[in-house]
Order: sequence, then C-alpha cells, then structure tokens
Amino acid sequence: MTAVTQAPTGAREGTRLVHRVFVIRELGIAAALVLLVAVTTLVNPRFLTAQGIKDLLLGSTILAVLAVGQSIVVITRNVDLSVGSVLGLSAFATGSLFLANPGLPIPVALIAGVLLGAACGVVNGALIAAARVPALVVTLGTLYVFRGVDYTWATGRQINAADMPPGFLRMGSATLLGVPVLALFAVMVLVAAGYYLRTYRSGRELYAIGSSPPAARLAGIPVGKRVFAAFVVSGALAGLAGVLYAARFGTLDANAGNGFELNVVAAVVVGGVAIFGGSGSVYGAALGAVLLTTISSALPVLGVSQFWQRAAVGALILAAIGLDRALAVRMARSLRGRSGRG
Amino acid sequence: MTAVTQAPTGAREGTRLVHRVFVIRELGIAAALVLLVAVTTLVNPRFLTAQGIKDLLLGSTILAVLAVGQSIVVITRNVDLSVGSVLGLSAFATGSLFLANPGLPIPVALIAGVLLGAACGVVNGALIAAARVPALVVTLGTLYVFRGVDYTWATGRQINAADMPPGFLRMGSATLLGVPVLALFAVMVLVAAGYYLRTYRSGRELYAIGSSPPAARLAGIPVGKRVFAAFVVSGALAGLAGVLYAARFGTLDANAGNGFELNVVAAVVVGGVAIFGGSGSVYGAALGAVLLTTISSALPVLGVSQFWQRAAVGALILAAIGLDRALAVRMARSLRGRSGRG
Amino acid sequence: MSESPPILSLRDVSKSFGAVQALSGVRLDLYAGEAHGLVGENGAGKSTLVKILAGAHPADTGTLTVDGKELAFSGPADAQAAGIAVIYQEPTLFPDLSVAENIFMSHQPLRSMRRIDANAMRAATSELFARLGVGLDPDRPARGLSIADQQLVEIAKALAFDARVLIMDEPTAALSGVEVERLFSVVGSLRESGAAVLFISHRFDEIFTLCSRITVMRDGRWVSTDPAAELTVEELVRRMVGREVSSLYPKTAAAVGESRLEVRGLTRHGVFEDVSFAVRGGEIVALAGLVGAGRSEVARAVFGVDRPDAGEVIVDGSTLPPGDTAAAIAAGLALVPEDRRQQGLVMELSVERNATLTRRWSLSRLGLLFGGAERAAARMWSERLQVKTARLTDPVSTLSGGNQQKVVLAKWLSTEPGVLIVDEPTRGIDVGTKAEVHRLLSELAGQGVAVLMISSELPEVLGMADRVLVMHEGRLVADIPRTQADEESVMLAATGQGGGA
Amino acid sequence: ASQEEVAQPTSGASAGTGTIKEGLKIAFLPKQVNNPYFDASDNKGGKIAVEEFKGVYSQTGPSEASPSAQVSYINTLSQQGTDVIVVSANDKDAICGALQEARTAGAKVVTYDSDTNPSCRDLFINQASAEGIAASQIKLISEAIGEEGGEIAILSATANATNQNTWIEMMKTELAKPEYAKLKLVDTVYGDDDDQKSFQETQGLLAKHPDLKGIISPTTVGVAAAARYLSASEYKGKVQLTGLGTPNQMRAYVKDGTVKAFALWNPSDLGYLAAYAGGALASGLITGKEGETFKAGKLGDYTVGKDGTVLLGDPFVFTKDNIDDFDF
Ligand SMILES: Nc1ncnc2c1ncn2[C@@H]1O[C@H](COP(=O)(O)OP(=O)(O)OP(=O)(O)O)[C@@H](O)[C@H]1O
Ligand SMILES: Nc1ncnc2c1ncn2[C@@H]1O[C@H](COP(=O)(O)OP(=O)(O)OP(=O)(O)O)[C@@H](O)[C@H]1O
Ligand SMILES: [Mg+2]
Ligand SMILES: [Mg+2]
Repeated sequence: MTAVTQAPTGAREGTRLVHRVFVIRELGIAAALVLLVAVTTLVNPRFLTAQGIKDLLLGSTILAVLAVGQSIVVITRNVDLSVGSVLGLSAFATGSLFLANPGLPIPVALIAGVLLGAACGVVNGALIAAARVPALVVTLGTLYVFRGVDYTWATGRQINAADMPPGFLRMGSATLLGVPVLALFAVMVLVAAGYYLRTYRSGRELYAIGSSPPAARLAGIPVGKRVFAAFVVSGALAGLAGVLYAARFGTLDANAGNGFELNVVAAVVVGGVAIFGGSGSVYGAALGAVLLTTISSALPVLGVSQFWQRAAVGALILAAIGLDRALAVRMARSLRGRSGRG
Repeated sequence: MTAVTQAPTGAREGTRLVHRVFVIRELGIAAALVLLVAVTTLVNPRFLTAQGIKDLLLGSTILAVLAVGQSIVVITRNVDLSVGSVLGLSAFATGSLFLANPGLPIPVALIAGVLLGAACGVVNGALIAAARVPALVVTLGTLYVFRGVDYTWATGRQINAADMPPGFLRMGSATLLGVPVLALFAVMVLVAAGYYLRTYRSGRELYAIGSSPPAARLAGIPVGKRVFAAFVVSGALAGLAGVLYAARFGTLDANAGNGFELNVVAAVVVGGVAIFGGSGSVYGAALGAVLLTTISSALPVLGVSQFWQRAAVGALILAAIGLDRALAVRMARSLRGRSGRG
Repeated sequence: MSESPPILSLRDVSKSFGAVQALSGVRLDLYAGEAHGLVGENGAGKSTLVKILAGAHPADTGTLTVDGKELAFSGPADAQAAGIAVIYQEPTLFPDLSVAENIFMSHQPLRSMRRIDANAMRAATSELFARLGVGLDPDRPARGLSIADQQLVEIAKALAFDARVLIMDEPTAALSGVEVERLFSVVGSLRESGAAVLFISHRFDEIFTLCSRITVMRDGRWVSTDPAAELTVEELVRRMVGREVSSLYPKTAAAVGESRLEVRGLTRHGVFEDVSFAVRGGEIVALAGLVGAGRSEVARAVFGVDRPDAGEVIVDGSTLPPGDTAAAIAAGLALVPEDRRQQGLVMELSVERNATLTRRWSLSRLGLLFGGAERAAARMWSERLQVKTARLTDPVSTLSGGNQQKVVLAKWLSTEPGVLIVDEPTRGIDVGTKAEVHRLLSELAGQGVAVLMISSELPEVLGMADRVLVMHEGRLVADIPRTQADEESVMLAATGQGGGA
Repeated sequence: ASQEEVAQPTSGASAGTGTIKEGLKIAFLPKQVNNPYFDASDNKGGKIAVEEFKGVYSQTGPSEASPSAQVSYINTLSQQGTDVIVVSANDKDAICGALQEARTAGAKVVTYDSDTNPSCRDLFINQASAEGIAASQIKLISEAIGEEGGEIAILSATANATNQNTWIEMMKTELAKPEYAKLKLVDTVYGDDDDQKSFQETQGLLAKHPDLKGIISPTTVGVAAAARYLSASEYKGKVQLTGLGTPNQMRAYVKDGTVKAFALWNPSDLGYLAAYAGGALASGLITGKEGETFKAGKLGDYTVGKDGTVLLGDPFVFTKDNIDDFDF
C-alpha cells in the first residue's frame, strides 16, 4: 500500500530494472554469440568470410524455424515433441512430390509442406483438446506415429538430389544480397511471429494462457482454441522446416529430423523461453537456435575435439538456467523492495 | 454431506468402482500383453517356447529397470531425461573397468556402475534443488553433458566382448530355472521399488509430493530431500541398466543408450503413471516396458511390416491416453453420482 | 427506479457442486444507475452467483435476462460481450504480464490493422490509475504485487471495460480507507452514467453508504430484497443468520493451564511485523482480521512452512528451529491449513493414508509402516470424527467437502498435538458439520490442547473464542477477552480504527 | 524337430554335380530395412540369385539399426525353419547367441557387409578388403587432385565405427607409399552419418585448412552431405571429393562436376554372391573351409579364404561416364 504514496522514483527504478532484466536475457545470448564468433574468427579468420557467414546462417535456419514454432507452443505452457517427426514427414513428402511431378513449381511444394505440417498440428491439437492430457504425453505419442507413417511410406526408399529440380536445390544455397534465401525464410517467419505475438490480441492471449490458465479462462480468452492454433502453427512451421531441409540437404530418407525434438527444446530454453509458459520471446528462441548451431560449427574450427560438442550444448543449457535463476532472484528482490508494506 | 446419510449402497458401489478403476489400469496393460503374446503364439507357436520367453524377458530387462527408476521420479511430478546418457556412461565405465582390471569380480563392476549412476543422479538432484527450475530443463542439460563426458572419455574407442571376462558376458544370457539372470535383476529392482513405495513412509511421501507439493510441504515432508533421493535412485538404476547393457551386448561405444530417454518415458506413460505425478505404480511402468519390447518382437513374427513398429508404439501411447481418459471420465461420473443429491 | 425494466435479471437460478447445493432458486434484478448490495454469511453463495453472472460457471437451472433478452453464457467471453464486468474475490492476474496488459487483456485498444496500440493502452492505464489514486507503473509485471495492489488492478480492469453492469465481489477487503473512498466516488460516477453495480461486502457501513437496495442470501437461497433505507444492521444480520446462533457454538468452559505456545516478535518483512502472543492449554484463541491482514502467513511461519525473518516460536518451553516443519510437528504443533484441497490433503491418496500421513514416528520402525497399525489408527480417528466413507482405502477426492475437512482434522489430531492451529476451520462446510467441528475444537480444548483458530466469520470468532487477537495490516492490534469481545470492538480493531494493543 | 526339417532336403540333393538344391528357404536380414543400400543388396541382388536357383527368398529386419533388434528376427527365422540366414550384423557379439541357436536348429549362417565373430557364422561375404578400399580411395583422390598434390582430410562416420577406423588406418599406410608423397593427410573428422553434422564438419575442415585440396569420405551419408555442401559453396571445383557412395545419391554431384569419381562395391553383387554362398552351404557343396570353391552364377567362381571369408572383389569406380548405368 505504502508504495502508492511512496517515492514514485523508486517505483520507476524498480520497473526499469524489470525491463532491463527482460532485455538482458536476449542480450545475454546475443553477447555469447558475438563472443563465440569473435573468438573463433580470431583463431581462424576464415570463420567469418562471406562463405562462413552464409554457412552459419544456413546451418541455423532449420533449427530456428522449428524453435520459433516451439516457443509459440511453450509460451502457452505446452510442448510439442513431434516436430522432428513432422519435419521428416514433410521433407519426404516434398521429395516424393517432386519425384511424382518433376515440373512442380517450388511455391506449390512449399505450400504442400506447410499444409502437411499444419495437418499434423491439427492432429496434435485435437488430441490434446479431446484427451485433456498433458501435451508432453500426446506429442510423445504422435512423435512415434508420425515417424511410423514416414517409415511406412518410405519403405526404405531414398530420394536423392538428382530426383529434385535443380531450381529447388539451388534455393537451398542461393543468396540474395549475400543472405541465403533459406535464412530469409527463417527471418520472415521470425519477424512475423514476433510481431504477431507482440502486437495482436490473440498473440498476447497466448502469453496470458501460459502465465495463468485459470485466469485466462476467467478473462474470457478461448483457451482451447488458442492452444489448438499454437499447435497448428508449430506443425506448419515444422512442415516448412521439412521443405527447407529437403532443399538444403538434397538426400532424403525416412530418418530426416530424427531426434530433433530435444535440440529444439534446448534452443528454446537457451533462448530464455520459460518452459512453464508465459514469458520469453521468439527472438530469444531463434537466437538460442543460432547459438547452438554456431557452437557446433565453431568447435571444429577452434580445434576443440568434437567429442566436447555435446557437453558444450549441455553446458550452455545449464548456463542459461543459471542466468535465468540469477535474473529471477534479482527481479524478485527489486519487486519485493518496492511493494513492501514497510 | 447428504450422500452420507443417503443410500449407503450407492456409495459403496461408487467407491468400489473407483478401486476397480485403479486396478483396471494395470490389468489393462497386462491384458494387452497377454492378448499380444497369445495372438502371436497362435500365428507362430514357437513364439512362446522356453527360448522365446527368455528372449522376451531379456529384451525387456533394460527398459524395465529404467522405467522403474523413471516412474519413481515421475511420481514426484518430475522427469529425468538424462537416463539414456547415464546408461551409456555406466556401460562404457563397466567396459573400461574390466579393460583395466581383467580379474575384477562381477559384483564390484555392478556396484561401480550403480555408484556412477547415483553420482549422476546427485548432479541432477543438486542442480534441480539449487536452480529451482523444472527438472525437464535441468535433465535436458545433463543429458547432453553426460553424453558429452561419455564421448570425450571414449574418444572413439570401442570396447568389445573379448575385453570383458567371459563370466560377465555369460551373466548376460545365463538363466536360473529358465529365467534369465538379467531379468531377475529387473524383477528384484521392481519388487523392491514397489514394496518400498507401498509400505515405507518415505515411499508414500513421494506420491504425496507429486500429488500436491504444497500439501506435502505442510505435512512436514522434506520435499527437497525426497525429490533429490528420487533422482539419485533413478540415476543409480540407470547405472545398473548400464552394467546390464554391457553384459548383454558385449560391444560398447559412446553411443550406448542414445535416445533411450523418450522410450523410457513412453513405457512409463503406457504403464499408467500420470506424467504430472501422484499416481501410478512401478509395476505398471515395468509392464509398459515389457509391452513395448514385446510389440517390437511380435510384429516380425506376426508378419507385420517392420515399418509399422514405430507407429505401433505411438498408437500404444495414444491408446493408453485414451484408456486413462475413459477411466477418468467414468470415475468422475461415478463419484458425481455418488455425491449428488439427486 | 423500478419503472424502467432491469438491465439484468436472474430467476430461479440453482447450482450445486457435488454434494454442496451452493445456490437454489435465487433471483436478482439490477437496474440502470443503481448500486445493489449483496450480503450473506460465508458460503451463502454470493461468489457462486457472481461466477454465474460472469459466465465462469454454468447454472444448473434458471434464466438470465439482459435487456429483456434471455441469454445463455457459454463462457466469460459471452458475459463480457453482454457488458458485464466482474471483480472476482480472488485476484486473477497474469504474473508475467505488465499491469497495463493485465487490465486490457483481450480488449486492448487497437490501431490500424487490428494491431494493439501500446501507447494508448499505457495512457489509458495511467488515466485509470489516476482516477483510483494508484501510483503503480503501468509497465511493471503483476508478479510481486501486494494483495491490495492486486485488488486495485482488478478494479481498474473492471473499470476499463466501460461495462453496463459492474460486479464487485468483496473489492474492499484488502483496501485502506482512502482507497475505499476513491473507489466509491468512481462507482458513483459510473452510476450516474447509467451503469448498474452489484456490490458484495461483509462491511455493513460500506453497504449502507454505497447501496440503494440490498439483497440478502442465506444457505444458497434468496431471502429478501429491500431498499436500504428500510433496513437496519440488526435486521440484516437477523436475515443473514436466520437461526439460533448459540447452538452453532457449543463452547464449554475449560480449565486454562500453562502457556503452551508462545510467539515472540515474529516478523516476515512486508507481510507481518513483530507479532507476539501466547496460547495456554485449554484455551481457544481466535485470530481475527480482514482478508489479507496476514493471519494465515503468521500461522505458516509459526509452523515453519515459511521461514520468518525475525522472532521465535516456543512450544512447551522449547524454542523451535525456524523453518523446520518436521521439528514443529515433532514438538506437538499441528496446522489445519485454510486451502484444504490444495494444501491439506493429497487428493489421490486414500483416507487412511492421508489420515496418517503426518504420523511419522509411532507407526513406523526404521521408516517401515506396518499396515495394521496404520489402519487401526486411521479407523480410530475416522470413527471419532464420524468421517462418512465407504472404506478407508478410498481416495480422498471421493469424499464430500465436509468429510474432507474431517480427514484433514483427523490427520492432525492423530499426531496428538499439544497445540492446534486451525485456519478457517469451517470455510465451505455446511451447518451441521460446522457445529460438529466446533464441538470437537471445544472438546480438544477441554483436554488441555491449546487451540489457535483463524477465522473470518465473526459469529464463529465470538462464539468460540476465549480470547480474540485482531490483526490489521500485518500487525497485532488488539487482544480482547471473551467478555469484552463483540462485533463492534473486533471490527473496529480489524479496520485499524481502534483497539487496544 | 527343426533338424529333421533341414536334414530332409539334403538327401535329395546330388552333392557331386555341384548344383544348388531347389526350394531352399533363404532369408536376408539387413542391419536396417529402411536403407536403400540394403534394398539394393537384398531385393536387387540376393533375390535374383535365389530365384535363379529356385529357392524361396525373403527379407526381414528392424527399422532401426540397434544391436538388440536383430535377435528376435533371427529367432523367428530359425523357428520358421529357414535354411540360410544371410545377415548383416548390427553388433559383432549381440546376435551371436541367437545365430548359434539357429545353426543348432539346422540353419546355415552367412554374414555380409558387416561380420560377426567368425565362430558364430559359416561364411562372411566381404564386400571389399580393407586394403582394396583404402587403395582405391587414395588413388581416386590423388587422381582428382592431380600432379601437384596437397593437403587432404577424411570425413568419417562415427568415431567408433570399426570398419571406418580400419580403412582410415589402411589409407595412412597407403599414403606412405612414394607415389603419394605429395598428398598430406591433415585431419580426420566425424560426421556421425548425420547430414547436418557432416555439413558442419565439412565446413569446419574448409575453414581450418585453407590449403585443403581434397576430402575422402568413406561413408555414403558423409560423401553425399559433403558433395551437397561443396556443390553449393565457393569451394566447388577447388576442393576435390571422393568416397564411398551410391550412384543415385551422387548422380547430381558427379554430373555437376563436384565429384569426379567415387567408389563402391556393387551391393547387388554382394547380395547375389551371399545368396549363392548360402545356397552352396545349404546344399552341402561347401562347408566354409579355407580353399573350397563354388560358382556364383553370373559372377563366376569364388574361393573361400581365411576365417571363412569370401571376397567380392575390388571396389567399383563410378564416373560421369558410367553412372547412368546404375540405379541403386
Ligand atoms: N468450485 C467449487 N467446488 C465445490 N464447492 C464449491 C465451489 N465453489 C463454491 N463451492 C461451495 O459453494 C458454497 C457457496 O460458496 P461461495 O463461494 O459462493 O460463498 P460466498 O457467499 O461467496 O462466501 P464468502 O463470503 O466466504 O466469499 C460453499 O459451500 C462452497 O464451499
Ligand atoms: N503470494 C503472495 N505474494 C505476495 N504477497 C502475498 C502473497 N500471499 C500473501 N501475501 C501478503 O501477505 C499478506 C497476508 O496474507 P494472508 O493470506 O496471510 O492473510 P489472511 O489474514 O490470512 O487473510 P485470509 O482471510 O484471506 O486468510 C497479504 O496482505 C499479502 O500482501
Ligand atoms: Mg465469496
Ligand atoms: Mg488466511
């Protein structure tokens, strides 16, 4: 109560800190990224040539697209473990589509992949709504189901670069003003998702749902509908990532994207999206994805044994946890100080 | 209140149903298992020879041991994603130990593996207690870290059967009265864990914690200590599973147990342990593990395309979710009927 | 007023939760420009009525008419669309979002292309806060707000709606006098602009200041609706209670013995300060105060759930280590928490397991529980408390609310405590069980147990306590013996306007 | 009971004439069924051979290459009274017990592509000797780089892969020869048979070694990933690549000039030979002893070598000129 009549400057300072804390989270990853790139470039200047930058961006694209979708789901206090399988399915579907219709225009393949992914998202969303069971369990089930469908469809076939139109493969490595086309997709997705989450009512409602589901329900937010939509978006982005995967790697079998789910969750966590919803941004998640990929690319250049790579990813996650914890403690202290009765 | 003075028979029926529902969950898996084995045996009678049974049991052992550990953690409303990595580490350690001390007695190797696993569990438990961050995130981090340590240690080496004492390898396939020795380990672990959870105060408290952490804290239960202990047990069992893995497969590299974490969670879910804690039993989880392994063995015998195997696992998870949901609805209805005024 | 048709009207509305009939055949009319008071005892069904008006609960039967049109709300969004804004009794904020966003969630001001206009939203929030005299920064997150600030944000949230019907469920419970005055002037201007206001409060002075008509509810039923001018406080209380109060409170005098619980200078910064009191064996001491005064927090700190910043707790002469619940239990303390479903019981465990969850020492050897001993102890206590259950192995979630309450009591009584702290012991249980619980408390005191009872129900406090301690804004402000305790003296102390200490 | 089943056809055979009996049940058990390589070896090689000598062909196996997965398949095949099990072992030891039991039950066991312990099988059909592979890889990269030579690196599969490690050792021996004095092996990295990892490791190699002239990737996933990376980078044509790959995977990159030549045994021939070897075993024509010979249809005569091993031959080299003759 006292705070109301208290020095308003103190209040302002407190909240400014809170703001700073939120920005600090993303800045922290960005700083880690810059540091990593700088050190690696010092050791080996070739790391940051035009080709090097292109490789970094291309390498992060697929994980970043998945991370954007995943963070939308995680913000609502859910999780989508099926993204790796959806990516695999969509990648194989893209290849099959080109195999069956060699002259297919690229946008059609893109749309088909996105639609297939969205359909998988619809399955996830519908099951979660119908079974009222944690998304973790449902998407664990569909992880296996989608992958099984992929296996059954592929029956051991492999689709190769020669089966796909050269124009499509060229998209996988082409650049526009030095920026890879695939990365442009990721940037478009990121900016669109980030803008939507910030400036549209339904976007803000996703945060509200993750922050407190009962309060969201009382506020008249259609919780079920929004969560459903989040899963459809996540599926659609995984579908898009599948098409990008096909364009980038050219060789496709039923194993594409196997095990990606945990990498994506790791990227989201490193990017500062709270796993229990309500806070974090897609920008952070995308930065997390870039950081994780860059680590994998930088370690070989730095001459660090590749065996350490996994450990580095793990250390990064634990460091992110530590940072989050420290920031939370600091923020709680500043907020407590200001609203105290004393 | 009215129901109390109302027809007591109705009340009795309602609660009897509730009881039935709890048992039904495990019976459901057992029935599915029996049905699967029966149908497969009808198709091919050799599925159920002494050798067939032995193979089934041996195949399920490692997953069952992991599932027991995992369900103890899940019951407390946590999850341990690092078990696959701990298994890998412990398996490689066992091999290295025999490599360095060819004459090492088998029990020493067992104890070493369990201790190593428990040490990993201590790391998990301590991080969770210190960071107060969801276990999902922490164990995702240690999943990478432990695997990274494993890689770095192995540096591409492989340990082969010839490096291990024949007695140890014989343990991997020996039988005692027709039951494989490894399966006996699993049964011992299962019975001990089941008995402990049912009849020890601290075991009971694990359920209380998962069911309602604030209630548990008010009841004077040392929540932090118990959760810590659950992670240590899960780690120790993953360590034991690693030793069993070494005995069974004989060939060890740093990839042992890669990707097991999701299979284990799947087994636990199929076994009816609620992912948000508080209910389920280790028996159910172990049955879930046996069912998942049996499906994989039965499909080829049934002549079902092997590509369907993953889809079958997914379908099993979704069926388990459906069963849980149906039971929950039925139970809620019976309770409502029982306590309604009408 | 009654010439024009009501904006909103309810007829024959009933609602039950399992065994509890929260509402039956309730009616209510709200007219444009009126402030309508709604009073009733705890558990009379006021909040349930609010939730039905808000679309948060569907009514079992009955009709809801807005502007002459019969409506069926399928969710809160429908009620909002019909122009109904609600301040719930418990704050419903989003901790991660900013205060401004909390206020405007789902109806943020928009600019082109349906985008949120953040600047307009911030400005509107500042303006609302200025009207209410609140000094909060619109950009700070809701996490960490005090109960009073949360309540103010809730009020701002409802005002932001420009609603035609504004429903306020105990909005003033945590507010100070200045803030209440501001709120009333805002409500006054709303009324002048033609809105209807439904106002729920336990403070009669507020009801009479603000409201032109008053509806009384009792045990989920509509009792009366009359112009405020035709009513007196005594008449209201008579209608609310409607029964012989004395039979509800079978307090028997007990021999008061040694001091068993002593609290000295207990402090948790920002929550309560320097709380000192003592409870003697055989004595029932009530801890009264307004919602949010800090009573539950004191109980939790005494019990070691929360670690106090300063002060000590002495049980039977020995000082407890701070923040150690197990030690408190071992020393003979027992706490029946106010939120039983969340904190008191493990809903999935059976009655017997719940009942013996805290009985750690005598039933176990080396941590091993002997099924027989456990079952016997559970049966003994269930019988003494007359828990109605088919079997002791049933999960607690299958019991009615009152029986759950008894299981919580059994759970703590089975530890044979020397000091029993009960927080809102009769919240949400029906009249018959209420009397049973009271009888039991009195019986325990008779056996020499020191009982500390936290209660927001004034009749319960007055009927049961040997001594009434009153808290106001985190401080102990009065210690009133039974003979001098009456409604007025306790309320004055609780609202910080008088009292001794 | 199972022994009787197998014993019977033996009596009808005429061992002296050297023909394989008809009606033999021959089952292929690859490491993993959803793998184009095994599709080629089994369904496009083994199957043709089995049909040539009028046996009954089948293929079964796990969808995931995990050590324990093959055991139940072996048991099933043995229970079904299969005469010959042709298996590519996911684990040297894990399936040994099951194979021994199958042999006790009367089945002949032929391993191909990836061997078990010699004691657990009758014959191993070796696709190519380690020496042969190493020699061809070094020869190909040397030819691709040309006279002046330079730095080369190896992109392997996993660090634990036994066959990869053997080949790498042999390549080092090969490089010590005077004709390769100008080639210098500067690095060995592991792509884990994963597209993305292989991409990153290739990137890393090129960044770390500015003067790198050539990459050898003796793994099908690795060579395709490296080719895809090079084909779309500024290094295309400047850094040479060779390795072990399948024609379908590599077709695009051979045609666009990223890769001049790469090698692989013909997997169809491997399956074909394994089927004939199994047929000969089950017909009692050979027993698996060193020095025995048998005729493998269109491939001609083969001799059993040391440790019951039959060598398919030298790796086949694919170039722009012949790649369109193959489809696997
Ligand atoms: N969700 C629920 N489930 C079960 N019972 C409920 C639920 N909500 C309310 N009740 C019961 O309905 C009855 C009426 O409760 P309600 O909250 O409407 O009372 P109230 O008049 O608002 O009391 P107070 O003055 O304490 O706020 C109580 O007996 C309560 O226990
Ligand atoms: N979760 C919380 N976050 C911040 N402050 C809190 C929280 N819970 C309680 N408080 C503070 O503690 C004070 C006392 O709350 P408490 O629940 O103890 O009151 P009470 O007197 O028991 O009220 P009630 O009648 O509701 O039980 C409140 O004013 C509030 O400022
Ligand atoms: Mg209320
Ligand atoms: Mg309270």
